[in-house]
Amino acid sequence: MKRIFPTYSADWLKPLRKWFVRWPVVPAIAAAWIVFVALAALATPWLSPFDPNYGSIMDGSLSPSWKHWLGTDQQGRDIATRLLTGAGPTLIGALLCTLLAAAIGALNGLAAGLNGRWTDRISTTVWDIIMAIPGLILALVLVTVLGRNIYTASLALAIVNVPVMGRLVRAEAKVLRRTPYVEAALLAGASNRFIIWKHLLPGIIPVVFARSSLTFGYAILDLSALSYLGVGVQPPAADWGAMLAQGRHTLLVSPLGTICAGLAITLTALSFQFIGDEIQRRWSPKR
Amino acid sequence: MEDILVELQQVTIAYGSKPHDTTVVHDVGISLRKGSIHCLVGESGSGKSTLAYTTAGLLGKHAHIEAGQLSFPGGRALKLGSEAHKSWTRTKVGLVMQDPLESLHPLYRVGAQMAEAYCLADRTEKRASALQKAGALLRRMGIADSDRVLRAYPHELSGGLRQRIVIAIAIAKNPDLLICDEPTSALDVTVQRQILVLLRQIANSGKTILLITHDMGVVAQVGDSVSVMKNGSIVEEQDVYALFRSPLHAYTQKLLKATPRLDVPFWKQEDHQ
Amino acid sequence: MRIWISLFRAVVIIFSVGVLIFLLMRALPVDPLATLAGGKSANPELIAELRAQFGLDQPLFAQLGDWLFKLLQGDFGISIQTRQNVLTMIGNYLPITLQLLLGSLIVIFLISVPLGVWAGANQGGRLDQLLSSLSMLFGVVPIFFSGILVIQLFGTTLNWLPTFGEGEPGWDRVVHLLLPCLLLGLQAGSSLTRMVRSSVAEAMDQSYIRLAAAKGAGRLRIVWVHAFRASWMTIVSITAMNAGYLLVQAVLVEYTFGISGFGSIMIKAAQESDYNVVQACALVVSAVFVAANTLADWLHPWIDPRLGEREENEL
Amino acid sequence: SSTEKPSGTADVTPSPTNQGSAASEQGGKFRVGLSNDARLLDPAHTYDSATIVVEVNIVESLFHFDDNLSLQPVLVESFEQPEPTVYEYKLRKGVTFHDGTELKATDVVASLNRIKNPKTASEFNYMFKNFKSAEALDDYTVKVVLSTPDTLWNTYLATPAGGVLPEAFINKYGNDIGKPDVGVIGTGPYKFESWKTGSQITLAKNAQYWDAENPPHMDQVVFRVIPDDNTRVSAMQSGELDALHNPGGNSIGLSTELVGKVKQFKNVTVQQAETFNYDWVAINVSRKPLDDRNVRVAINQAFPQKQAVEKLLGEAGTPAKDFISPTLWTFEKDVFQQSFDKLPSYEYNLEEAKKTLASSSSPDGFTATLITDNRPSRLNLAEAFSSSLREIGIKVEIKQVSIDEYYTYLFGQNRDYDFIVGGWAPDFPDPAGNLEPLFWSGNITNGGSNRSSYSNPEFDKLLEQSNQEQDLKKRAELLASANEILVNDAPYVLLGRRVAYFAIRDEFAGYKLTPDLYDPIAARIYRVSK
Amino acid sequence: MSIEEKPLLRLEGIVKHFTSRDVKQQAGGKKSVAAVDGVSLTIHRNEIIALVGESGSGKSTLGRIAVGLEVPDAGKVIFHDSEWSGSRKQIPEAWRGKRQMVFQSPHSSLNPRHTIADSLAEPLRLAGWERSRTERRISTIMEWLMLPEKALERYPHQFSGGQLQRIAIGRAIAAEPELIVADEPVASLDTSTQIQILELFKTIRQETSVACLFITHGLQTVRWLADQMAVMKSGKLVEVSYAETFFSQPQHPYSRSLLEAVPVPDPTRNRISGDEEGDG
Ligand SMILES: Nc1ncnc2c1ncn2[C@@H]1O[C@H](COP(=O)(O)OP(=O)(O)OP(=O)(O)O)[C@@H](O)[C@H]1O
Ligand SMILES: Nc1ncnc2c1ncn2[C@@H]1O[C@H](COP(=O)(O)OP(=O)(O)OP(=O)(O)O)[C@@H](O)[C@H]1O
Ligand SMILES: [Mg+2]
Ligand SMILES: [Mg+2]
Repeated sequence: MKRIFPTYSADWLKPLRKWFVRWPVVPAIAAAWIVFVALAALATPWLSPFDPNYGSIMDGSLSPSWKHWLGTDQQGRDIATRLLTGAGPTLIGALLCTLLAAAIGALNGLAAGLNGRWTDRISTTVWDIIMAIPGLILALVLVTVLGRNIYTASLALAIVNVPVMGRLVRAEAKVLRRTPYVEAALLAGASNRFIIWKHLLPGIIPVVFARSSLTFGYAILDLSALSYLGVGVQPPAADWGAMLAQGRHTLLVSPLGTICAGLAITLTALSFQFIGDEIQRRWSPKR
Repeated sequence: MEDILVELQQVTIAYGSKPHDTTVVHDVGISLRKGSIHCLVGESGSGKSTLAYTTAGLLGKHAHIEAGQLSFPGGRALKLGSEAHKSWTRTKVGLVMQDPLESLHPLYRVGAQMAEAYCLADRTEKRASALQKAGALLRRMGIADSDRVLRAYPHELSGGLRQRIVIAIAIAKNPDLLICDEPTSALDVTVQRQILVLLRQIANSGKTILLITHDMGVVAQVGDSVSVMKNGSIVEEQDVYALFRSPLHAYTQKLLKATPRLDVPFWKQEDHQ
Repeated sequence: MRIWISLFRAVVIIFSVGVLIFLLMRALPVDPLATLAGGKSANPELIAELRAQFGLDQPLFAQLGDWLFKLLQGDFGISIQTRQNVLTMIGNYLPITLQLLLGSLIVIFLISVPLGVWAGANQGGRLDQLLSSLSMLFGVVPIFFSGILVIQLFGTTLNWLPTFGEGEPGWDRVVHLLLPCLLLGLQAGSSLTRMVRSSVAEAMDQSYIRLAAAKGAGRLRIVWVHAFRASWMTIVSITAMNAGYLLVQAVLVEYTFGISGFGSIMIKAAQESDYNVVQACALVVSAVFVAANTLADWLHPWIDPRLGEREENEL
Repeated sequence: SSTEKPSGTADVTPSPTNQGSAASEQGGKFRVGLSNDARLLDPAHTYDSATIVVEVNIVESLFHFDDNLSLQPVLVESFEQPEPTVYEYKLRKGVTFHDGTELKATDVVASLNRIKNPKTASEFNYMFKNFKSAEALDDYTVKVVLSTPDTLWNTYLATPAGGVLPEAFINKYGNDIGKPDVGVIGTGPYKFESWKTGSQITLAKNAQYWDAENPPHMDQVVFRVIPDDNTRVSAMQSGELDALHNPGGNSIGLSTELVGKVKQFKNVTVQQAETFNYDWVAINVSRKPLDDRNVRVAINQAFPQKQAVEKLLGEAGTPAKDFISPTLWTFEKDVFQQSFDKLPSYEYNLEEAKKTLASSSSPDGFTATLITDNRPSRLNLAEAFSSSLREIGIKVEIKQVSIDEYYTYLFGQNRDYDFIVGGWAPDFPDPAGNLEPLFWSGNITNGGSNRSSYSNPEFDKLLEQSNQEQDLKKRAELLASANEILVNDAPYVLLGRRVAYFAIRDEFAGYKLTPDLYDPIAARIYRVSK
Repeated sequence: MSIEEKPLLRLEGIVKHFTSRDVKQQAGGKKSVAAVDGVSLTIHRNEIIALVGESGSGKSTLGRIAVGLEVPDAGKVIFHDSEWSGSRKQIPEAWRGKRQMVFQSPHSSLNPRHTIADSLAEPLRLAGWERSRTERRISTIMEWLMLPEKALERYPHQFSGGQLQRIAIGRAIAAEPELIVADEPVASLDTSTQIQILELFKTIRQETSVACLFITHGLQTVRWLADQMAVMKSGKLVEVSYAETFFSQPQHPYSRSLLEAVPVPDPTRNRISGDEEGDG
């Protein structure tokens, strides 16, 4: 009997436990890539003999060699080292943005979808206003005003992304609120908190993950756009977006660094989407 | 027998994926006579719907057919789930699903959905005439304001109306074999009676009907022969008169005994408690 | 009644955006006249004169009031950088971007949506994996990157298509905008592909799909008539939500393909603190956004009749 | 390709009309790729390179600079200077504007007054600070009176500030001149035809051009704006452009690597010319410890200028020692040469730099901020500067800001930075064009471009004297001494001077790139017969 | 069959309209359907009322109003002594957990992400039951519902319609509510299971004196269960009478036609030949 009732407190986590049974190949590779990138970013200071941020102009623009796998940039910094350390700010920035957008958006969306009336009206109007402002400009201004670093950039992009998440969650919450099982819980005396925690939150998780995996990819790109406009990660710190942005002027002639940064961004964004997809698939009922 | 339409043989169906699957229908065989109503009764969860879906070639992706075939008197046999079987079902089999509240498309008008059935059955059919036929069919099923119903979206209609529409869609195809999975469970008895009359008329016109129900009254009213299912197997198959007169299997006896009746004085039924 | 409510809502949103952008632009630690001087020295008298000409010597709220008042008369002011009338500028630049958007929408509807439908109908299968990876790829590859690739391929190596510009109206325009629309559409459509995919996949599990199959509908009909219909709501809402965004997103293709459009002047103006231009552009974006969403709100009950008026937007 | 033909060999003199060659070589379109659109085709506001490239083909000034950067009359036939503050210009006769009216003295007067008029808010207004009045003595004589003598006055008139528009046109359109729907009317070889903002400007041949010896040949000259460098180069490669202009070789031009790519194209010649465009880091001398000369010298010694030019600019740059580049020694070359040889040099030498720093007020190094915007050339210099200063213990924190904020730092009142990266191109080719805006103390605040906050009374005095000095030799000496003081004070770190490029399809000839910003590129272009 | 003096639930003059849009008919026009049209009904403790009637006559709607899931447009809902009408949107706090509903459609009435155990435990948890008691209660319920204990670990999609319906009933009765509205709870069960479930209702009533509003089409099955019969037609109650009276002397013509149409489980009698005209 005990075996059957072990998870009253957080029983909606149950699907998680079955995960390790059958990891499909593609999401597994995606996860491996992200782990690799994260570890590489952490370990590069110990593994690489080169300083990612400062080089000597004398070693500038070297071609790839055994010493410098991808060559050096004009500043004489090892491109491979920069690429690996650049993963740090990029991942942190995009993850932070995604998490913030997901958390704020989901909570706000739930509140709007569940309470209706004024919470709903005010939330949707505020979302509409945010969405009606060109996102990049809003982010640009926010970052400039709040201070230029990866955290404010993530926050600003998160704010830009909240409305979409909020709308999706709100719509889902409105549907879920009307399902008989939620009505049954209401009749049984469930509080709003209970309903949210037990029925709505698990119900919106697929939506949240689906959206978040998209947000992540776009966050990397948007961060690089902010870098390009001069308000992203501050030099000489490396991040992929900035590397990509800087390399675009010489794309036709020396594309190696740019291609690598672009490839890293693309692969990581894709990986997150595959993982998000898998989570969504596994979380959905009726398998 | 000359008048047999099809025969289901050795049907075995399991749910779930291979190592962990559970067999819910074991080695079941049913023969369906042309122009008759064959009733399938049984315990809830015994696999009736599963069998119905299998026959109609519409088993969901969670289930798989372990074995089974459909054979025709002429010697032709189709492996269940095979392409040949599916193309046969597409034209010759109609299905009324168990859950009428959810089986209509929520975003199309009822009229469009019914017209589609006509048009798919007969590619030369024009939409306007299909709509007319649909209206006529609804009226025949006891729906007086068929125009309003045809224009309505499913969510605007009560469960009973929707159930009748689902039945109408299955009939519209003019199938040789009509499978009805509890077609009247959401209907009040007067409407149920109309539906049953309709089914009877369809059967009389030479079609075959497989009627899944748990109402022994319905079985008695329209059934010609009955199969009783329990735990995924058919425990008894008999002519309807014979079944009611002398049920063989213990479960059938229990079933009949448990059936409440209005025509018998109240106190005489006390014993089945 | 609904008309008035949506109109009121639209006005509230556009007005708020205007005021917000106005204040945000001025919250930046930037002097637009410094940019104007553009790296040359200017004497104090000149700067004072310019400040007066552009009304920047007024107190903040006087400027705001003045701007709003002139707006009501249809006067968007003049650009600090080019001294051109902002309304004329937008009139010059907006059409080409709208054409770009139209082209991208066509790409979205002809490529991205079908991609999503196919993937959703085959969820979990090989085709699904291939199609969804492909659409994700289009979504995350930066346009200046893919742009230069296609320009090099089709423009210089094969010499089939022009490398830049928007061409003359007519067929020439179509040829010029082919690649930009394709890239923009594929990028903007990638999220839609995923949304459509999951909504179609969900629909494929519903019992009405089984009913359709029971009616004898073929696979194509089931997917395209029955399952696809369930994703219309998603398509309309997402497209409407992205309408304003797309207008700005267009800057990437505009820049890469040397098309002078709305996105470019907006970003350029933002970089140069060209107040009036940024404000006017923001108003245009918000107006497009609000218009698209109002339209979508109006369409919703037609797309999903289950949404009674009770549910949707009282305000 | 470029190896077969040395750059800049295209000959100007044998014009096809003079030789009477086939008429088929006449006419046609000449398409030039630009990275930026013009702002306003009004000579009063023609101060940015993109606008200049277009504008000078339409509106001519009273003077111009020849290939050696010496001043030559254009619309003026001759002039006299009865007093140091009075000029009398005799105008060329028979010059017509594009609207058919003849150039008269009143047009010149109106044009000059227009620049001076504060309502015009011309960026060239500062050149007219000594301008008092202009007067038409007769149809072809203009008298200009200055308030104080100004040696550079005629030089100013060779910039667009000296551009002449018809008086009626000025009166009619005022501040609307140069807008796309109004355009501009001048006396130049091409007339304004249409302007699709952000995308293309079309000029048409002026058949009535006054200079019969050098008539325009092309029917149309089209300037196409393509902001993306890669796309612009691709368009050149695919044959959709006939020329790529890289005005002044400044940061909006092509990167060195891309120029290398263009050089490889078949049938394309890349011309190049030295300019007086500088890349440099300004040191804010009003800040501690940068007010200490030793600190500044140490910084200069710690910066490997040669290597940096080689890596960051490559062929496109030459190291520079001071702000008076040899190209600007347009008069009294010897004086400048002598002074130049005497200048102290802060050769790259880390040991020396450490020693110098040790003797300074801040021997253990310090932390400082550097402002840059996001343009690659600036960013590169900023990063190279920052890494080299680390070697002597100076930590430079880079603050990368958006372009508009960058300019706000450059021209704002408070100059809240220690270093700022920048480029500089003077408005006119004269040593004073660099020294005065950048280092004259009056330009520290209020929109001035003295980004080093440099203020040295002695330097200021020499500079002011040089501006009034009529004698060229004396003037050269004054400028040279001012420069010596400046170099000695070292309020900046110089990277180098840019080389400008001009790529042109071999079907065209008639233009040779010079350091002169105001040379109309389309004026003599013609199609060569194959 | 004792009827207490004080009613548990009183519905007075309940009216409920639904608006739906008919796009084609009149552009943007609305039409209003009176799903429930002035219905008054009283339910006492320990009483089982069977609500029968035409499909689409508003039975489900009335049931939803009785438990407070739908707000009536007019009329009063009085539970115990406290009154609730359309003006307040939230169900009164004191009413929570005292009423339960078994929904008409079994497939959507259980959360697809919860195991059966979770679903059954939910009302108990909300009522503050402690764990061991909850587990015991759930075991009992599973026995009552005749479902194997190992079904507890499974998810709703793994059950047949009838099984789901039973689980939904189990959830409704689990926390011993005072009123249960059951919307066709046994429609999808086979007869013998039906009888057992109905027996279950009887047992529960004896144990907890719960009141029950039983919406059904199966007249014969409620015959011996219901104390009172209520008949609805087109949104109105056309007859409310004691069960015995109803089955012996139905008052309203519609009631009579209902009784006549009930199929008799005897193939020798009342068999449909197909010759009769199929209209009603
Ligand atoms: N997706 C599934 N996975 C696992 N088991 C399933 C699945 N669907 C149904 N079953 C099981 O298969 C058995 C047969 O189900 P089916 O729906 O055919 O029963 P039924 O006879 O129609 O019952 P009812 O009369 O209640 O509708 C049931 O025991 C059910 O639990
Ligand atoms: N949400 C709704 N929107 C519009 N009309 C509705 C809605 N819900 C119910 N109705 C309408 O109200 C009427 C009563 O519906 P209700 O579901 O209460 O009937 P019922 O008696 O339960 O029928 P059945 O026995 O078929 O379930 C029907 O005509 C139905 O179409
Ligand atoms: Mg079933
Ligand atoms: Mg109902």
